[in-house]
Amino acid sequence: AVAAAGVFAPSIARGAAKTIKIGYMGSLSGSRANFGQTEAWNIEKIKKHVAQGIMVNGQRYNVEILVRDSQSEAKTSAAIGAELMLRERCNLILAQDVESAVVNGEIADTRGFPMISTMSPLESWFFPRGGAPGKPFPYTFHFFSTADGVLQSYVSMLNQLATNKVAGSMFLDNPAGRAIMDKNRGWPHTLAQNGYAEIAAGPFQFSTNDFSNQVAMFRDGKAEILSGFLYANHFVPLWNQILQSGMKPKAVAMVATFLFPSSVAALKDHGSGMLTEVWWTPDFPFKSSLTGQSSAELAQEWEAGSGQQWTQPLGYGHALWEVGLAALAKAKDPMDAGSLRDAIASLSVDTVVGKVDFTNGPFPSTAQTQVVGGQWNASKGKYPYQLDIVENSTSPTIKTTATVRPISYE
Amino acid sequence: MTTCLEVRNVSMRYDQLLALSDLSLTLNEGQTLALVGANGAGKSTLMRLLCGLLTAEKGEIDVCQKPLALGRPRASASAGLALVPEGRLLFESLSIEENLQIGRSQRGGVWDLAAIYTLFPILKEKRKLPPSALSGGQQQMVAIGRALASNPRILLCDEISLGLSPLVTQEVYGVLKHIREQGTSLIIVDQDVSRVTAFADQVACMFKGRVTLAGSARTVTLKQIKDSYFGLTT
Amino acid sequence: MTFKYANLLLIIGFGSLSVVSSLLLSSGMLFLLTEVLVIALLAQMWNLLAGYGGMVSLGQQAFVGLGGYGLYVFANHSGLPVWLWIVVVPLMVGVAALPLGMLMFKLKSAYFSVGMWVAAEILAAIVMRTDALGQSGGLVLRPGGESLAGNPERILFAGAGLLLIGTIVGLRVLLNSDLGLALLAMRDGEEAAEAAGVNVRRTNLLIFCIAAAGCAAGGALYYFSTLYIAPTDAFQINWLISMMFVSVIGGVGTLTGPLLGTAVLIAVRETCTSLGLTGGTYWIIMGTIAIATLLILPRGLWPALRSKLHVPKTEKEATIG
Amino acid sequence: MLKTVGISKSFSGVPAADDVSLSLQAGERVGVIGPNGAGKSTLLGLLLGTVLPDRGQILLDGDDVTRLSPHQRVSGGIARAAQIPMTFHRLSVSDNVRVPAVHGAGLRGREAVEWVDEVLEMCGLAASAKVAAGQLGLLSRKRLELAKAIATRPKVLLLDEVAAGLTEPEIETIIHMVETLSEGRAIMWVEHIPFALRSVCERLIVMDKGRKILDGPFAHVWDDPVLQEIYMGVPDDNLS
Amino acid sequence: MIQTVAELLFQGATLGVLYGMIGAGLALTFGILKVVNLAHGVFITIGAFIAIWLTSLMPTVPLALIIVATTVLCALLGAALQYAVIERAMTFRDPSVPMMVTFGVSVIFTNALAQFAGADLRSLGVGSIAQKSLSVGPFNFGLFPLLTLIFVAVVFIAVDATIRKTRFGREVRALSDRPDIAALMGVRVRLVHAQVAALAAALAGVAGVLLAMRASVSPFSGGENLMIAFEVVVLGRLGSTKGALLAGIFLGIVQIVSLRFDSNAGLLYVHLSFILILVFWAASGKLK
Ligand SMILES: Nc1ncnc2c1ncn2[C@@H]1O[C@H](COP(=O)(O)OP(=O)(O)OP(=O)(O)O)[C@@H](O)[C@H]1O
Ligand SMILES: Nc1ncnc2c1ncn2[C@@H]1O[C@H](COP(=O)(O)OP(=O)(O)OP(=O)(O)O)[C@@H](O)[C@H]1O
Ligand SMILES: [Mg+2]
Ligand SMILES: [Mg+2]
Repeated sequence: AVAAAGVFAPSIARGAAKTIKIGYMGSLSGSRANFGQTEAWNIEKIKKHVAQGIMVNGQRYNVEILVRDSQSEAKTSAAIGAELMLRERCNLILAQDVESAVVNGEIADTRGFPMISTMSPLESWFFPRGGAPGKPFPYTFHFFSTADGVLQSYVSMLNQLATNKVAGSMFLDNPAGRAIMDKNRGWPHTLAQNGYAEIAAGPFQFSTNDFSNQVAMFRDGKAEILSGFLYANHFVPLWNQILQSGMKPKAVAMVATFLFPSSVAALKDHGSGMLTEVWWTPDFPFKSSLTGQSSAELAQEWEAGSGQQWTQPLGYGHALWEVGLAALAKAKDPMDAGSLRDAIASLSVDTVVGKVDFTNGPFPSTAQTQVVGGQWNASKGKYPYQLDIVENSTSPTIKTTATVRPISYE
Repeated sequence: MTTCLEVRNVSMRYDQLLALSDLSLTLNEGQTLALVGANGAGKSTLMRLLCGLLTAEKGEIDVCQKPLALGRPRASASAGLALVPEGRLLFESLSIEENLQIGRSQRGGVWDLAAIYTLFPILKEKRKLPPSALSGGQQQMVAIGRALASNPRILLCDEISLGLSPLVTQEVYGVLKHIREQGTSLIIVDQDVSRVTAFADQVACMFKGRVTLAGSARTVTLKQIKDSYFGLTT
Repeated sequence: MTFKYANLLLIIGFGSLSVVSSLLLSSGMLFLLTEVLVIALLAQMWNLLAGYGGMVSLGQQAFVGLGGYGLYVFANHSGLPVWLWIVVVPLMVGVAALPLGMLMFKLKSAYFSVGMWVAAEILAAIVMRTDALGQSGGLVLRPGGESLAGNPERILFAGAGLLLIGTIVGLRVLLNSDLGLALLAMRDGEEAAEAAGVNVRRTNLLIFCIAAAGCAAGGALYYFSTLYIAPTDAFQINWLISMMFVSVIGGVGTLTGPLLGTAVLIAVRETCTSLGLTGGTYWIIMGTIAIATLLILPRGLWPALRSKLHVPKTEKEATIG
Repeated sequence: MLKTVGISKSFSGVPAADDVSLSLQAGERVGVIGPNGAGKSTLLGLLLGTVLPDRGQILLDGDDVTRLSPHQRVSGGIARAAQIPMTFHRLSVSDNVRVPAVHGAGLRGREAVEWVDEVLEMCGLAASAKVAAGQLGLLSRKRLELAKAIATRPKVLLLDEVAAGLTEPEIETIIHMVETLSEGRAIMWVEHIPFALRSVCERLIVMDKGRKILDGPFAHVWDDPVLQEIYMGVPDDNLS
Repeated sequence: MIQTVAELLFQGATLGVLYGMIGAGLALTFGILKVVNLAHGVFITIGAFIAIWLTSLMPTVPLALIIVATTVLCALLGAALQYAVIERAMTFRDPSVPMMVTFGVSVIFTNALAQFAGADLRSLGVGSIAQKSLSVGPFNFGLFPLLTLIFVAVVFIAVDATIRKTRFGREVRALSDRPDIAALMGVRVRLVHAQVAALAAALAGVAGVLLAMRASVSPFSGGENLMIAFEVVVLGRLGSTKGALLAGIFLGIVQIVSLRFDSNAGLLYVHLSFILILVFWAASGKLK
């Protein structure tokens, strides 16, 4: 009977007051949990910020935040999405997790629930959603860098190294990997344009437990660059097999692999020299539109509070709320889906990750943010490795902190 | 003569069905008991109970004047009971020799491998083979040998000749005779009543879970036995 | 005759209940309840196969996925109404299951179970690699290329409700027929049934195809409500776990059991959600309940409850024993 | 009625049926004996179709049934009571018999119910009609196995050691039953109890090592020295 | 050409013995306890995670000790589970009861593991030895896979000898044929069951450690490993340890060769070859 009450009485009690409901979906647990590691902390911070409500067009609104964990699973994403939209009737949906955004996007569009998502290249949101050029989605929006931007910064890092310009490539078979593997827009295209030869080992399944074929291909092709897309957990066995084969790559340019300090630490003493794309670091010269904190201050506050090293999603997790709250503030009637949608579509806001501008994204309904290149180096500080910005060709406002060097094997 | 097995007022049921009701029975050292009775009378149930494969609802069993823990196959085995089960039930993944060896794990005694092989020379020849390679009668020999290997005080043989050709049955009885001569007590269940009563010292006749007739094999007549089959005697 | 009467009552009673509630409840609630009905339906199908047919399949999630994908592919690429496909696709999957069944029935007991699992895995891998099916990126439901307007969940819920009732009544009739007798006999010994004149192969295949079609119907209904389908989701083993746990808890080999089990599942899930527990905790609790049921009341809650409440047995049962 | 032409079957190289040819006529009662492992059960399995022959042909009323599955042969009129009873342990005794009555004999409705009752009565199982077959003892299960075979209304009835383990009075009942049943049917009875066969069968087949070594009128075969040697052993005073 | 083939075979064989190891424990439970242990896969994962946890707890302890400790812990877990849960499930006549129970166990363990250790893929760092290689003429072999190969071979020979030659092995086999009669022969049924379960779990644990050293495991890789284990056991003809090893090597080579032609195959061709062989066997009457 207790449970039945839970099923059949969804929040009838809180109708009357003017309360904006924001539904949040994120991968707080499960296989993408490290993307959500900083999220609880971010949300607490925002909750404090909006505790007194927000002012829109001179009127005060209460803000209620409903947080749901996608558990990094599509089925759970569908369930929590339906709950936030159809059951709780949230005014705005924020999705930190691209899978949640893709799974629930069509419902949001057909039922008219404005949704903003981030933390994955625009292509990996736009194409699986069934997007087409020149045709914006009615209610759903996404901001992040493009896959192309990420790849440009990788290639410009490689250009600074003396190599034989032969890159072995391999890609985890998931939407993000497929986006980066794309012949016409992705890594093969970028490599060719910049005069690199590609030894393409193609996609591989998540369940793959042996990379000897890829390794043999790379070795036989004399690749000095290891590139592609995979998450850190596949890298350790791959790296073992690479070294067993006698190869000594000069550069590892793997998208997504070394986003997190923990991934570098997993290589024990061999983590130094790994390259990564950089969406955000404490060195970014931007400020939060909500708290006025600089990037460095945000990172410091996190490290002090949690005792853990900052990670890149910290900035984007914060920026997601900046964008959401800015859209609400701009809307004629924040409780009305149509006017909130119009507000987002015309939104341009300076956040802690830089400018988010939905008016001229590379694809409809998107806003492109900046990306630079970084390299992990051994640190003398509190944590074993530090991330240095070594490439800023597409975003010169972000200053480099070091220069690229090849991996050393002494 | 000492009693080596005494069953007192044992009752046992399967769900609702009373398979043994207040059954009592004694067997003397070195003697052979022929246990006869109609189909479903409870003979196999009694055998399985003695071996601890079933447990009784009430009643006691003494082996050599010592009480036997019921429902515990290992207790029955160490008390000196061994069963040649209905339908042989050999271990298919063990060789013949291993089938015999496994019986030995209980206690030592005269019946070691060599003795069994002397008794059944054919088994020695086939000792490396699996039971499935043997004929029905040879399998029955293995079953007997396996039971003997534990050097039982009392050997229980259920449906000893079921499915055996007359020739093989004859051989098996020859072996039983040999075993009896070694001083082992026997309880034999066999569908061939005349043959088993002719072989035994004592006869017990079961009907619906109780013993309706018991006595010396020499005094009990076939007529009496036939009557007790249908519950005419009490 | 009282039996037919009971069936009629079931149809009218629950049928009108599902229609009425589809008009009264909110769309979020309907979304949730549709999933509940789908799980109940899937559990009935698994139970038909495993409980009555003795074929413990570990690969039923394949049909859920096929149902979902079938709906998306046919609805997206044809001008015909999506509602038509939701009826036709399960039938197509049922027919397509025939060759798979013929293959799988060469395997017995545990081989069959695992063989089905492997087959499901192979299917999922193939879907995942097929360009036309969106590979790992999945598909969006856009019937005839257009986004779906309106509130389909009312019709979906009513449809799922009616389908479930239809299924239960259908199964009752089936199990009381001569075919049902054959099914129960086969469970105790296929060779024996064959020797008694039962066409074991045909009966098995029929049941297999019915269960496949039923699971596909569940998949089509569920993924209709989500408007998006991905291979890692549609073919996931959690579908199977739900079916199995629900049947085991309620009572394998009974028709009422899976319904009772679904009630338990939903109660646990909503309690977990309201307490803010993670999905992992939910599965741990369900697993524990399922194991405890198997060990304490191996026949499941319903047979135990029924004899406690002195409800007479009105359905053919094939409980564990 | 039923005819085999040179059927053979071997299990991993060991022949269990070796070039067996025989034929059965309606109304005939044939006994089959032979040492353990001679291939008697295998022969019955071949006839029913649970065992498929490596070579040879089986004809039922002139039609080739060699490749038909058991249920098809059952519909065609062959039935077997197996040596190791194959009953449906979770079904009641009457449902056990109902299965072959419905699916084997093809009966429906009242007709089926009446036939089931009749068969149960005939086999002395009427009292335990409601009991689950799994609860029966070995020998009751054997009786149920026989009932199931009869319930298919076969033209050819194959019996595999249906009397084994029964006591003499019980065997008498079986003998009587077989005599009643044999009207218009062919019966083939494998048994190790010679006196049972002797009182029923007019013909006797002897098998050894998969081969049919003797086949002829009962008394004639019975006295054959080969049979005495391989099967009977020393004359047994209890039996003759 | 020769070099490629030699390397393929070497990689296939070293992966294959790992597969064999993954199947070995299941061969015991399936062949001897007659339990379709669906929790076997998660035991492998647990073994891997215990080893990972132990090394992170005591980074200085040598690997061999970690393996021993993991094995012991897994064995205890296996025995405990057998005693507490599976033994009871085995008393039901229906073999699907233990199967469903172990399925429940695997769901519980998988999710519990994901809760405690996170859902990530993890691997066990063994330091620079994992990266050493050996050159024989033109061929290049990983030292670590070679050591695994030898280690697994030794384990297999030991297990095989235990089952075939010792009294324990005899009892185990007798028990698997006819538990009640074996009890009558003085075999301690529950004890031997628990011992077998412990041995099986220990083998699973070792397989998990080896897997975590060569590749990576996540709490959710149990299903995959269970499937591999099953394929190994079935192709290796039930309960035979030698068969399991050969089947493992076969599947390992299929895996490596198929990946050469289609790097995105995952386990697809392993599964396909399994199903095809099975159906072929069934058609030619090799499965009863
Ligand atoms: N497992 C069981 N469950 C329920 N009832 C059983 C079980 N085993 C035997 N019975 C019943 O118990 C009674 C005694 O059976 P038992 O097997 O002991 O008889 P028996 O004298 O050995 O007969 P038989 O000549 O058939 O071997 C029978 O009525 C039988 O139906
Ligand atoms: N399925 C099987 N697999 C392997 N061998 C078999 C199989 N069935 C029977 N055999 C073998 O075939 C031979 C004949 O067996 P069959 O059962 O026909 O003998 P039988 O004459 O009925 O003997 P019995 O009088 O002991 O019942 C035996 O050697 C037996 O071991
Ligand atoms: Mg008996
Ligand atoms: Mg026979």
